[in-house]
Amino acid sequence: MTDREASMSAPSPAALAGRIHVSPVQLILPAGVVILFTGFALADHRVMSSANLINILQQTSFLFLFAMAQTIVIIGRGFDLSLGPTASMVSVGSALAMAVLGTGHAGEPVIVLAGLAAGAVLGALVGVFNGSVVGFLRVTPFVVTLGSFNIATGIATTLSGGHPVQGMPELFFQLLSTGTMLGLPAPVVIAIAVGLVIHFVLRRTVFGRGLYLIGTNARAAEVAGVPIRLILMSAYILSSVLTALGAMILTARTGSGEPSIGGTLSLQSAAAAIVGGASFSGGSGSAGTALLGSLFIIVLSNGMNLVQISGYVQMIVLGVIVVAGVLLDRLRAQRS
Amino acid sequence: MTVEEADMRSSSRGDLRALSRWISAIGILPVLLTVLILGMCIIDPRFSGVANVTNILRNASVLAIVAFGQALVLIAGGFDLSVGAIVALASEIAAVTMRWAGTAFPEQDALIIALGVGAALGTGILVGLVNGICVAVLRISGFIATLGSMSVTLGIALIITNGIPVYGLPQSFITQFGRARWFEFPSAAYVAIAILLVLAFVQRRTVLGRYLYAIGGNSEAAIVSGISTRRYQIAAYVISGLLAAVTGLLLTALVGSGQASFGGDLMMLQSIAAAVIGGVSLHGGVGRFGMVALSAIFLSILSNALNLLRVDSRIQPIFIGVILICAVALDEIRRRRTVHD
Amino acid sequence: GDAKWYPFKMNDASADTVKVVDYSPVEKAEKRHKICVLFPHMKDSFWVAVAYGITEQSKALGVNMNLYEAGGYDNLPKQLSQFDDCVASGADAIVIGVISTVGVAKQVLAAKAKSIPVIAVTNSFISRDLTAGVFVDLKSMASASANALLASVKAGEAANVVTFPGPAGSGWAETMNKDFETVVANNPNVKTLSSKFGDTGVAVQLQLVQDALQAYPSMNYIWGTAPTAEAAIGALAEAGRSDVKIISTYENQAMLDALKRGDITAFTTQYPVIEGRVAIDQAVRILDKKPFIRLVQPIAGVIDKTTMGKMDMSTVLAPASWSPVYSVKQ
Amino acid sequence: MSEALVETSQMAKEEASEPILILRGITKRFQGITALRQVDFDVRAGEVHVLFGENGAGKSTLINIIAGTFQPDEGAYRFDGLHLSHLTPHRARGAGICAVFQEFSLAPNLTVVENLFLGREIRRGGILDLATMRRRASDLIEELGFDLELDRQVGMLSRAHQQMVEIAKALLGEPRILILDEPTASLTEREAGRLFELVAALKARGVGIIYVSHRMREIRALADRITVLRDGQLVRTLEAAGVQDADLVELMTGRKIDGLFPTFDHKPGRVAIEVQGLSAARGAVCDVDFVAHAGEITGIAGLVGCGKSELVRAIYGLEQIEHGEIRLHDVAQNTLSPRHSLRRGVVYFPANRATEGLALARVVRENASMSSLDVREIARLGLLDTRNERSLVQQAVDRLKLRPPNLERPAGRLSGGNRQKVMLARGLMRDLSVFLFDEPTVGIDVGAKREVYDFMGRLLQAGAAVVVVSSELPEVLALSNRLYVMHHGRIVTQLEGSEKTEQNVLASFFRSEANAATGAAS
Ligand SMILES: Nc1ncnc2c1ncn2[C@@H]1O[C@H](COP(=O)(O)OP(=O)(O)OP(=O)(O)O)[C@@H](O)[C@H]1O
Ligand SMILES: Nc1ncnc2c1ncn2[C@@H]1O[C@H](COP(=O)(O)OP(=O)(O)OP(=O)(O)O)[C@@H](O)[C@H]1O
Ligand SMILES: [Mg+2]
Ligand SMILES: [Mg+2]
Repeated sequence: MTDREASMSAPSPAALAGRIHVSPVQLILPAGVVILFTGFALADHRVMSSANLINILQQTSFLFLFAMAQTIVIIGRGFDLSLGPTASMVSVGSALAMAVLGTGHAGEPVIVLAGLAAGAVLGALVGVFNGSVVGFLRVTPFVVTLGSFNIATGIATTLSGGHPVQGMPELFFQLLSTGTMLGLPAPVVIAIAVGLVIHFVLRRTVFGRGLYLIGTNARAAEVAGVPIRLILMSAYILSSVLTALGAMILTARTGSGEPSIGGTLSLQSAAAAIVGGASFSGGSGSAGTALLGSLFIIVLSNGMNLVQISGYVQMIVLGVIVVAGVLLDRLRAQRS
Repeated sequence: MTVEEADMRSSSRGDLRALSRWISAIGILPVLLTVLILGMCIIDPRFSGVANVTNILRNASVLAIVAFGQALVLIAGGFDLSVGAIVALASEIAAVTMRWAGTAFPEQDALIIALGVGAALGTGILVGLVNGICVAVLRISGFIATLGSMSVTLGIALIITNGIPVYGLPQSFITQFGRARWFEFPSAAYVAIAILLVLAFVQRRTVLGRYLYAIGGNSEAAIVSGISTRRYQIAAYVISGLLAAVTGLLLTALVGSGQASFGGDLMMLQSIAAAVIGGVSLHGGVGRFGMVALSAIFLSILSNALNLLRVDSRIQPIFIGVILICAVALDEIRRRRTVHD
Repeated sequence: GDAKWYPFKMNDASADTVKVVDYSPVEKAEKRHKICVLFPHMKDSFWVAVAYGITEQSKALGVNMNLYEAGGYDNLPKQLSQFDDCVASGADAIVIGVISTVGVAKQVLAAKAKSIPVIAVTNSFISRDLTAGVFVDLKSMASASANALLASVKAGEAANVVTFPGPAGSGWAETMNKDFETVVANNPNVKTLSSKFGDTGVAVQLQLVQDALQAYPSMNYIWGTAPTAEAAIGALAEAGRSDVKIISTYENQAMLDALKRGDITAFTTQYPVIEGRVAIDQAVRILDKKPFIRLVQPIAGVIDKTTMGKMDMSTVLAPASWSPVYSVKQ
Repeated sequence: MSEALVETSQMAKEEASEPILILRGITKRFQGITALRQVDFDVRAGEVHVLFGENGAGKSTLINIIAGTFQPDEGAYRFDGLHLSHLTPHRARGAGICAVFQEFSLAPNLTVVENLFLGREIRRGGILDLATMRRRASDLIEELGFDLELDRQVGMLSRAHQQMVEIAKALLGEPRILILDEPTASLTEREAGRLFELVAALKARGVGIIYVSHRMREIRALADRITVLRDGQLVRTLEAAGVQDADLVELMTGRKIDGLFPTFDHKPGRVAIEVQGLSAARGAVCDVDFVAHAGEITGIAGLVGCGKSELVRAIYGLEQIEHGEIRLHDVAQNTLSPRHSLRRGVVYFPANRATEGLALARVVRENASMSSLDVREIARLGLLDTRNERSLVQQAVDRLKLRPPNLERPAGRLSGGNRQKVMLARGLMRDLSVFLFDEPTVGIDVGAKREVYDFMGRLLQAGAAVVVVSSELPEVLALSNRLYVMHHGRIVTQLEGSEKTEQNVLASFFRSEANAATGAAS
């Protein structure tokens, strides 16, 4: 927030009422997810099959990770446009690291560890870059991440030469994709674990508290001695590391480092975050809202695929239902 | 203190302050732009060739027109993700209408073109209206509303033609408008300049302009001051839709066919980038159209320059990213210096 | 689909040595199988042509077909989800035009475990787990178009080529570009000045071509995607450069029209409609446990002024009046 | 005064006998709260009708209903003999109801002139008539005697200057009813004086004036009638003549409060803050020497824009320092930032609660513990101990008598005084020895003021150094042991004991004003 915005005159009570967030988590969206799901299940019995339930969970777990990454930044009144290309870059980078080590004599665990580390470091680097330019130079997050969007895209395509990178050890796939635990696929288990950690971090740490305060009123937080630069920096790093994790799970799912895997993830993750109930005006959103938004979008598109709504009609239905869902949510929030 | 005294005081501190204020009003962008242009002229004589300048101007104009609409919505405190989709749909609607009109009224090019242009502009206005109503009346956040309408609009555009280009435009539409040069300058530049002049006038001398700034700055204050904010918010989205449709028409006339590929994320991202680099605040209330035009030119020249300098096209994004951040960061630092003059 | 398209000369590449066969489909499927078809997108006449082949052959053989498109080449995760959705919805076989050559390998393996046959169509996909495939060898496409370019270079003429292979990071663009460069390297008069990667939209390509015209004044050959060619026609006309020749690496309706007008020199084709037809036929043969060829490759064809008249265009593109069908129910 | 104003005043005089505005049985509910319950209220032409009540009593709500910003849930509204329903701000302004809102109705990104005419632009043929608007604006500003530059962006102005813009904006219409909701909250005597003259002039021309203030002196000086609200209900409407302050306060709070200002027992001890030759905040503070001792209240007074806020902000680390030295407890400070200051036991309570003080959408608990997130009782190794946090905050707000004492309520849903208390609660959450208050009582009611003063008294007893910056002269005079007077960024006098009188403060302004004038002339 620039000084100019900080000195905006005080909001009237009416404005406050609008801004104070009646958490939509308890409201209509969960009901929307359930209604959608039941509707699809009635239309086609295969929606309820255990294979499809696992399928939904698995698809949700990817989007959930990215949506959480986006939510963290949005809570601090930012926006991460570079999320998608970062995912591409991490996918290629970690795959390359493993492929290169794989040609030597290193054991599988070492290779996988190196790959994971490479991915996490690449992600963290993007986070440090975004975080320091946003936190210290105070450039609008949109522009900063538009810049790193381009940079990461360039690096991803240059590193890979445009070709998918292969040659990862089997252990990598087991760990992040094919393995199961309690009957749940690895990505789902990881997503649940990470979701719980992020929930804890946002609710119970100084970092999380500070992030919400910064998102709500950065100037007030600064005056009250909250270390805003440090927290913003950490938020971008955490966000990018989550993105990197999601990207590596996707890499394990595809079996190759893909320079175009990030594609539309930036926008999709933002959509999931906002549909779930985070707001670009900052200070609201949580792991729960990210989950809700991801689930809503995945159930919708999975259902449409299964009941065989054709390609471009799906786009129209998706657009209308997302807007309608959010609208109903706001109406309920207003009335109570 | 009398008025004269006030005048005297301000003029006595005058000269120095006027200079610093002039620089602060103008910003870093024109400086960078000048450096870029001069540098390119020295390094590569082809840069200033007629054909190259025409290309740059044309690309910049097309980008500037969508960015103007985007800027207007941003100034009013909104967000328009649907511009790319509108460009695509308008292009297809124009082409489909002209193809149909071409069979219904053969040889009457003026009528055919008028129908096509009307249909395309109508499409833009309609989508803008839907966006505006969602945001202003139903109070859905601009991001979600236009994300939804983007999906719907693009879906319709693809259903109409399955993304297959639509041909059969009257030749005169292409040769005398799309690819035409009037007094050495591409037609698109005239359209962009006309729109810029109109918007600058709207911003300075009409209530519409003033109210959009007020709404973006503090919508509660605008309401309390007796402004019917809904009407003006809707107007912003409608104008943005209209300008996106104009862009669609220009591209259609340039390429000679209606294409769904005009839309998509690229156009949307670029329009926001051009607006924001031109100093439009994503939080509303701040921005000048002249600067948006400059920033569109800047972005166009940048990618043209990288191509002329034969930079590997896979590395180009890295350059663009770094330059973008530097430009805006420098501007931010300058602004912080001058805020408390 | 009235005209009988078979027998069609194609390569059988299942074994190490490629041999030419006359491909003919079965008459009718034994059961009304459910076939799931996955496309990267349906945003150009190329994929519409494949869809046309798939739809017509499904009707002809009497099978159910459902088609999903992922919305573009940058939507790999979506295609993976659609693959899973297909498996979940109980498809008997899956026909897939892959977004990434190896990106769906895991999914294919999973399908194999459930004994759902997977047939790759149009986009090259080499994998042990794949049941069957029909796609052209990108190398042969690249060399066909490279040879078309070489053929149009007059003796003693210096050919300066700028290539516009397609989006960076797509894999196929890079592959074709490399193969093209290897082939044209045989002729010392032909020089590749530069490669300009970019999305396959006309507006993007137009900007690239315009800039290339400035950056490389000596350029007299443009080799690139169909949208490149489409954009280049206008750009060249405007720049008054009638000396520049255009060769397109693949086919669409615009290329056909442009060739008729003489705006481009040649384009190559992999007979997308036939690919679609063969893919469905392969799926039916596999499900009916009939003999099938594991890997069928269309023989890349060059279409120029001389060959255009002799060719049955319904093997290359869908009829202009046809609009895509996302599901065929029997 | 503009011709239009004169015209309206003549019209108003003809019907002066009867109230021009009558409200009957007004009820207004907000999500679960009843802000107003069956309130009757009227305004006559040519009177000043004061609305009086505690924070959250419903004064602003009533005003918002009159101005058309809120729709009442029940009740009738007559203006000028006409029944009005579904009033909008637009129609209210058209009818001549003009308001100076407590939370300003200004667009921060527009200039002063643009804001003055917002929603009421003068147009010729659909095009803005910039020259006429400019002329009328500068006439009005001059008449008001405000020191405002027409082309400044409003967001860049201090709160006091924004207040002036808000006042001018309301007067620019042709008011028949003028509503002033705490118009002097951040003004000093001088600006307030000009405003009162103007109010008197408008009154003489038959404009009905509704006035809200927590400053007893103003009420005494201006009021013709006083309506007291308590908890959204009408307590009484009474004639102002002969009413005692104490009675009013009792009506308002339902209890007796003896004396507005407590008497403190100052025991100046060690030097806590020592400032030498400080120039800061881009010239707003110029070569200042300043000392504050533990155990005493040090006051800083001065006109709007004199740099008094900037001085304490510089000490806290919020302003850029050009040169000079700041010593805290005899240690020279070289890095100054809010974090460092808090660690060294210095806390600052900003004047503008909405922009710098509170994160309004967050709950009371989070706002109160905001500046103590590095304290071991609350967070260890970066992990919050929420149970401990809750009990510490609870203790703090209990001592300040927060109402309602609910820690999980968003701060934005509290009344002004209670918001102030939430902010002050920060001072009780960690070990602190220096307290810098900037306008500690802006916009809070008499009862809450008293609680804030008592809070200062307790700090004083505990041996803390307290610095109070205030534009309300009686307040700093009564509270402080020593008083610094600032003018144009410099300290012009230091008053102590019996020297500490209003006359002396005002005299010091004029002396330095005169000095400046002669200095400029020579
Ligand atoms: N928009 C709103 N939404 C919810 N509650 C509100 C809103 N506006 C006011 N309130 C509540 O209504 C009550 C009356 O508020 P109001 O602002 O009218 O008080 P006030 O008398 O003006 O107080 P102050 O002296 O602090 O200005 C308070 O309890 C307040 O919290
Ligand atoms: N004549 C003026 N016109 C407009 N703005 C002014 C004028 N004089 C000062 N200002 C603005 O006011 C700011 C400083 O005033 P400010 O009111 O904050 O000082 P202060 O001493 O803290 O006064 P107070 O505590 O009474 O508000 C400056 O940053 C300047 O922008
Ligand atoms: Mg109030
Ligand atoms: Mg102040």
